[in-house]
Amino acid sequence: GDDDDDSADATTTTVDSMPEAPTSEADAETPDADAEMPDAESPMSERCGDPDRLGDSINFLNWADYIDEAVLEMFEEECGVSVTMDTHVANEEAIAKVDAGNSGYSLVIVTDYAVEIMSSQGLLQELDMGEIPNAANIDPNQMDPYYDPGNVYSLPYQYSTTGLAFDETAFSTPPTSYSAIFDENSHCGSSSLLEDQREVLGAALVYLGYDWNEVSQAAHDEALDLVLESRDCVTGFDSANYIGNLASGEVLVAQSWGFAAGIAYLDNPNIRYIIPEEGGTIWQDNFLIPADAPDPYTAHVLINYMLEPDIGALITEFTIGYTPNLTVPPLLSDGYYEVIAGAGLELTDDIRERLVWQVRSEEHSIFAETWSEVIAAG
Amino acid sequence: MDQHSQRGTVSLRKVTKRFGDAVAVNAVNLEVEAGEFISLLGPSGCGKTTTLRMISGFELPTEGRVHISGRDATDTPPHLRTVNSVFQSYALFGHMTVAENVAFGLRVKRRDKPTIERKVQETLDLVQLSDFGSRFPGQLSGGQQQRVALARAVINEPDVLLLDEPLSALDLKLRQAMRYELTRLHDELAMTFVFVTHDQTEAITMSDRIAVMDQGEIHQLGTPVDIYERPATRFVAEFIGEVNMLEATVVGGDGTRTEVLLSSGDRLTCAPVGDSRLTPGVSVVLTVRPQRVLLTPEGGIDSQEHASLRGELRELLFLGDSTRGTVGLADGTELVAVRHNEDGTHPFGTLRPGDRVDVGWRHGTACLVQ
Amino acid sequence: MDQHSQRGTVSLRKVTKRFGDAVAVNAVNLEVEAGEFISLLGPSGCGKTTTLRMISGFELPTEGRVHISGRDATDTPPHLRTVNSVFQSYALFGHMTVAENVAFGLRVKRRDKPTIERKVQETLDLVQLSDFGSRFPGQLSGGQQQRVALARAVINEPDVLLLDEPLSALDLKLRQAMRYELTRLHDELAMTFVFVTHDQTEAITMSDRIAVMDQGEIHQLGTPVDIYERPATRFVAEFIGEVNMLEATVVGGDGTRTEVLLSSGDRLTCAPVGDSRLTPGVSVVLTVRPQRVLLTPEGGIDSQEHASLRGELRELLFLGDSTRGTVGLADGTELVAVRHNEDGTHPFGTLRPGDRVDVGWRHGTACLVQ
Amino acid sequence: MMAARAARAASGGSGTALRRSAAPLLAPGLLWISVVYVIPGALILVYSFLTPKLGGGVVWQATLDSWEEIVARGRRSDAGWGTVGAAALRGIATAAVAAVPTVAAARYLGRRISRGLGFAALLGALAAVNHLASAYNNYTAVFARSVVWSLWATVVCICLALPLAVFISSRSSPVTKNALLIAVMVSFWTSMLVRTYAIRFLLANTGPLNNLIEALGLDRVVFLNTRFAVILGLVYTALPFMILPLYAATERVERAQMEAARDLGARPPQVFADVFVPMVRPGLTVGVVMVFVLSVSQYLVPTLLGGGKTNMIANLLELQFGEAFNWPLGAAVAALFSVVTFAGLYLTVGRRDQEELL
Amino acid sequence: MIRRRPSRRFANLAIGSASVLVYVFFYVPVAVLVLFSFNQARTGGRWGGFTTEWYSALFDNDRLITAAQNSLLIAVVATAVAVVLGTMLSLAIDRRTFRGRTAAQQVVYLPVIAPEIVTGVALLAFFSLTLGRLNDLLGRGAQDALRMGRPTIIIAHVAFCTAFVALVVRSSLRTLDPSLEEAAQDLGANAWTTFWRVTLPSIMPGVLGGALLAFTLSLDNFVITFFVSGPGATTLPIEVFGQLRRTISPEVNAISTLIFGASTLLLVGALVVQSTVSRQRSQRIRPLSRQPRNRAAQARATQATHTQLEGQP
Ligand SMILES: Nc1ncnc2c1ncn2[C@@H]1O[C@H](COP(=O)(O)OP(=O)(O)OP(=O)(O)O)[C@@H](O)[C@H]1O
Ligand SMILES: Nc1ncnc2c1ncn2[C@@H]1O[C@H](COP(=O)(O)OP(=O)(O)OP(=O)(O)O)[C@@H](O)[C@H]1O
Ligand SMILES: [Mg+2]
Ligand SMILES: [Mg+2]
Repeated sequence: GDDDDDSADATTTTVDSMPEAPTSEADAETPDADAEMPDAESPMSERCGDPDRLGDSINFLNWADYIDEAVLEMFEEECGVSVTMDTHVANEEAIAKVDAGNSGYSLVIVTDYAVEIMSSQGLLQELDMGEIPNAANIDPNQMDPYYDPGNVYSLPYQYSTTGLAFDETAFSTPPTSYSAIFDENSHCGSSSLLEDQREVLGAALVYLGYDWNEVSQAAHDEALDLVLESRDCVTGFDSANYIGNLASGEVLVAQSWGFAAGIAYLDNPNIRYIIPEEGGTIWQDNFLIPADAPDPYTAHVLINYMLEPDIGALITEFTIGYTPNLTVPPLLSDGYYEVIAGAGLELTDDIRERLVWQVRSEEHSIFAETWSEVIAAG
Repeated sequence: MDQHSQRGTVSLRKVTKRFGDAVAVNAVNLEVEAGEFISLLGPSGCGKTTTLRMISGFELPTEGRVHISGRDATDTPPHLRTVNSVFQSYALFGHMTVAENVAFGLRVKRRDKPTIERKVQETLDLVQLSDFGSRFPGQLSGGQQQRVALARAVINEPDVLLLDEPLSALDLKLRQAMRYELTRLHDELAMTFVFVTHDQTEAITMSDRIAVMDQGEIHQLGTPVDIYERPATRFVAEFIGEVNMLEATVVGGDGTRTEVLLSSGDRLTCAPVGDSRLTPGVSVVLTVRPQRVLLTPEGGIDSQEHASLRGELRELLFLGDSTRGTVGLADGTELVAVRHNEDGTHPFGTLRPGDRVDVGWRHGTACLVQ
Repeated sequence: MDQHSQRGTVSLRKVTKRFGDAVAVNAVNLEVEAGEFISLLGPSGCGKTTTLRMISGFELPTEGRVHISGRDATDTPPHLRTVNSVFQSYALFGHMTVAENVAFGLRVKRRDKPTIERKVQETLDLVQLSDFGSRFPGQLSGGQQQRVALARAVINEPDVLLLDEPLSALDLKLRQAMRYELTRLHDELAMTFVFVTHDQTEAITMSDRIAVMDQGEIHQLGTPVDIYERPATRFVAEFIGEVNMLEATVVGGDGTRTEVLLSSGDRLTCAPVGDSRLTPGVSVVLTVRPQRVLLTPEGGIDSQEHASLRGELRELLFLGDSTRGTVGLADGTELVAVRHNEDGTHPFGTLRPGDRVDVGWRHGTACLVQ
Repeated sequence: MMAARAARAASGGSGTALRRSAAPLLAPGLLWISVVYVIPGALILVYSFLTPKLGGGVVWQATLDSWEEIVARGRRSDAGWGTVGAAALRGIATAAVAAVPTVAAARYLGRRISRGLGFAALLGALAAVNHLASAYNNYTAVFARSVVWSLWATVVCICLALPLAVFISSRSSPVTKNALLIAVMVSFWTSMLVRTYAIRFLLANTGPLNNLIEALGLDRVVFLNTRFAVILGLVYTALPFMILPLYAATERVERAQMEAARDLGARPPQVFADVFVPMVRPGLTVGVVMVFVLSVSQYLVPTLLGGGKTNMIANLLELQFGEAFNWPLGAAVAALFSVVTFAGLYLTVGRRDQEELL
Repeated sequence: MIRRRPSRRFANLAIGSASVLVYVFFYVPVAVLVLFSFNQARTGGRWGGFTTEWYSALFDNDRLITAAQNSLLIAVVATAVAVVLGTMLSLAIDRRTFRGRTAAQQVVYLPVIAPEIVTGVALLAFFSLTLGRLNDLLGRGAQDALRMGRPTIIIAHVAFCTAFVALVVRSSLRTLDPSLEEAAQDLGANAWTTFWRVTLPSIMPGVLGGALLAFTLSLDNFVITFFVSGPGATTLPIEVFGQLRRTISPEVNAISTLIFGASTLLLVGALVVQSTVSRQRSQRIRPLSRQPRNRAAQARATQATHTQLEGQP
């Protein structure tokens, strides 16, 4: 893009108009996939797998606002499969839908711990890596996760972190710790925590020196007290509105998803993102195929399609997350890198050290119990 | 019997209607002749409407049978009976024009359109509403609505027309006009009319016969004159017109006259009641109409031709057309005399409240009832 | 003037009420004396209710002043006026018992409880409802509700009691009973009663004076006899009682008698109207009450003392208490004669419809109005 | 009026109507509602006795854990006799404070003083129960809060809907009336969510309302994520459900009765309390029930305007059915909540009003 | 021209201004969203100039369009079914006596008083259980299985819409004079004809009101829909709720504005029709008790009633 270094508004436009740019680049790299004439009698793109086994349509369950819709349109045009994407706003919602049986979804995207839960309950089918040649493109760092050793059921889609986002202009010295919210909150009334039992309590736990996944009652009692204390100071426990609020200046420091800080940065270039010294979480969203998926083959094809370099680039440009696909970074626009760099979203090894995965098993129900105290408090 | 000749008859045979424990209509027998104008007259709650609704089929008799036009109709649903009703509230269909209202009965019977149009026009002519066909009921006055309700019923040429207090919602002047209208229609249409009212004047002026009801029973069935002049029971006497009632005990008499002792101590001789079985000792009520009561200064009554009692004039009340005098008898009972203000002067001459007076009536104008 | 002596007077001075363009009450003057029973009588829509509502304060006069008990009350809100109303629909509070309804006025004035209880009991006694205190209005008959409404108003001992057609929803017998009741109460309570009705009998039998209204104006104010016997206008004559009206033209006369020519061609001599300014050529209406009309076979009328006309008996109608004969005159106008059925025989003797008859009236019983 | 209705109902059931069965008319609708409400409701009750499953759903294995959790276990921190004492004190204090205006009102309206005192005592009792519930455990605390806020919302709705209902019904033209009524409905044809979002914008710290406040020289006020915002949202959502039945009731009010009261010397506030309110009571009851039920189980409003800091019972349910993966516990809370709500409604809504409700 | 007492004028003023306040309360948020739909700035809060670009963007936004279509479809179907069922229910309850009438009434009232969220989760549990069993029973494979989606949403919406329709229709049935229906039967109409020709037209305002309410409720329902929706059955509220993860897109404001505008137009049209009809009908209305002004006509009436015809000019 030529208007990269313009104001925030201009940046917005760039990101919005992004679909065209990478598509043309993709065309250049894979000349056989003639995007201009995908239909008619011309042989279907080889990114579409075996046309005989390919279904006509597929139901796809994804996080809301988590993919550039152009991807789906491209897939429809290229492969002739109509994609119906429904969205969920919580992993639990997705699990419930799949668990209800015959959900109709052939492809689902959920976050790490949800994969473990679903696979342990037999809700998933094993992926046939033979149908997903692009799996080879994936960063080994993001493979073989704790929740799915050997990637039997899942492949990574996007990943990101959870840390703190803040408005640079509001701080003389940039915060480096959760104390910016929990203690000595200098921006009382302009700070926010996520609406997520694990993230909030986890942050409190690490701030108090415990492990992010700590389950002892004593530690939780302490964490609860800390959260209840800071409750009066934060504007809210909020996983959505704070993004806009950061942009508008209503919130000055917030516990934030990494990608969200990027989005906020687009509207307000003063936004910065850090992983506090106590630590943060890393999380990864994954492709899954439910055990009772109506059309597993098409799902495999779609997974593979989304792991194509150009498609991956489209997706990552949109989510502003990190791509696990090693072929994607070269295709990403300057605009993307400007956001990552400007907002401080680079994922260095140093930062990776401080990141932990959230683990979820029966014993972690103590988080819900503690959290219900938070809910009960106000 | 010949079916045709019975068209328009209604016959109730030992018809009883109970609502739960309450008896609304009690073993009523009633034979209405074809083409007759019969009124059911009685106080509120006496069972008139219930009786009518059993004829129209909206209530099922608990016991007894209803025959219409000679056929047992007890179990026929309302829409298959050859009777039509005019409801007290008119029950016009507010969403239809007058013409549509009137056409309703024919339309549901799927008559062809030209016939319907012709008959609607005829019927609207009959009730003199030809120009109002395209109005809605809400745009009509009470009397006009009344006539629409009538037209809507008669267009079906029912054997029997049932009318439930159709005039009671109208004011006096309009009521008088509609009475006339109904009588005219009855003459023109030659249908049987069963007319429910609690207004005696209405019943008396319009009907061929009147059935006086009370508490679910028919007390008397007869022509207006019968009912007025020869009430069968105390209730009828009292309900029809104004009447003086004096408690009395039979003390003697023969086939032509009965001697009674009034509670005031006076002894009187009266004409006997119809089938006089009045043996001495029986309590009776002597009834006499106020306009037949003479009221004179003491000694002014010829006791040969008249019964005569002594009393004191308590009150004179100017009623406009007439004046009413109230006389207290020896034992405190009151007797009322009414006289038209015929020539603008006081109809009772110089009598003033407080005067001692004689009251009396021509023999034969008083009646004994039980 | 002394305030006390004026307690209970009502005076309307040139009171006009307009609703938009429509004039409901037009420059009415009315002086009601303390303790009087005055009736406002007139047809529907003539402005009776509006007049009453200006006295009670629910409408503000567009022009003119309202004085109550000698004080200008035009701008006093309703709850501060010393008048109380009995509404046509009773307007009882359905969610309160009878006793609570009656107590309402005292309660809102925060009288102490024992006083309230005592007075409620007294007032219920007065209207003979002592045993009904704990019932709800929905559980009472119409007449009883009426009496509750009355009790609720009189318990406040207003200077003036306003009654808006309180009897019109009742049936005949009950209406008669309630008339009596109201007169009794008026005597006992010594309050001013302003009574609105469109029923002439009601007005005539109960009132000390009657104001006859039409189209927002008072046509005549006078005692019942005045109004009946000496109607000031054609409207009054027609509205009060039944009347025959014959169009006529004045053709001559002097101070003691007036000669008129009827449309039938007959010439008659009448007593003059009150302040006779009837010069020849003026159109007038000759009014005569049906009960003063004689009806005899041809030649049966003594034309010395009576006015007499010739006609044909068209109809005889039995009315119960009386019989009505309708006579068609030469030019087709009709004249009605009514006679009590005094002795059970036909009051018009052997006359039958179709007979040629003479009708007439004693000189002085007919009236000329303009 | 009631007698007339009873008679009508009875007559409706007599005669020809008797011969027809209600089943064909009744069955489809009743069956439908039963399938959607009664059977799933029963299922929820069953679920509350089962074992939770990680990831949501249940394991079909009976246990009383959930009920023990919500009924038997008090809150860790501040349960005990001290709490009972504090609750009692708070109740008494509330009653004492409330007594002044209620007794004054009773005096003014010509009612017995004892009624004023009784009302104050009722408020005190409510306050005490609220205090106890807030201290007992998480579930009762959230429940108590939901109830209290919904009551506030109901009161505000009444205050707003009454004048509007009177205003609309005092219009003379039926077309105007309909237009005004429809205007109430029309705003609801845009998604509640979008409008709530607009409210968020209006109430934000940097939003127009606060800009206005600042322009007036005052300090900015935090509206969002406070009780104020939540109750405002509840009112906004439920108000039409108060307006519609109240309007219907106001339409039926007989002017004559109000005039009769004036005529008997009642001042306007007395007319209002003694005549108008009893007459619109059926509509008021319907409105109160609908607004209360709608508010007490609101999910969107506390979520969008409460920002996680001000939560209601639905948020707790959402936690159990969502992140906590504890459906049986959620089912138990839901069951208890429904039972208490129904019982409360049946106790407070009289027999007569129940008939009026449907 | 009408004089009023000052206190009454004050009361009217108070009531009037309170009413205006309520409408302001209702419509300010609507105004905000309409404004935002023309706002160039993507994130709300500041005015970036007038634009209609969100409207053109809207037409390319299949997700929003589909969601709106779903919402409308579901609302229309649910309303249609609910109007039929609800009217039947209210007829049964009002016009028939049967054992268990009170119980039936209370079941009908359930949707009004049942907390939405409880209904939502209960339905989720219920549908997962029954659909699963049904699929097992029918031996359905994954492809043609019964699953949640528009049908389940409609089933749920019909239930609560039915209750509200029944509620509204019942109240208009109660004010309907029963003798109207008797009159129809008396004139020879059977039960069916009576219903179509007389009962239904008379309670039409109630039925329409109920339909309006049902439509509104269905269109706006989030909680229950959320729990019972399935693949391809995203409704507008659910779609919008998903978008809240970021900031609400101006296209959402645009579509809301469109729906708002369309419904307002529709209803204003209906009102205009109604007002013409009612003006037509009210022409020359005469209350029941009014008598002719013509006194002479009355006088004749007493003598010869048949010459007098009330209503003659
Ligand atoms: N559906 C019913 N259920 C119970 N009782 C009834 C019913 N219909 C009528 N009744 C009772 O039956 C009796 C007769 O009623 P009906 O309506 O026939 O009286 P009516 O003579 O028409 O009186 P009115 O002049 O007041 O109309 C009354 O006591 C009434 O209360
Ligand atoms: N609030 C009002 N607005 C407009 N016109 C009114 C109003 N009240 C009364 N009128 C008109 O004023 C006239 C007098 O009405 P009013 O109610 O005083 O009559 P009335 O004599 O009491 O009649 P009725 O016997 O029918 O009660 C009528 O023409 C009526 O239509
Ligand atoms: Mg009757
Ligand atoms: Mg009046």
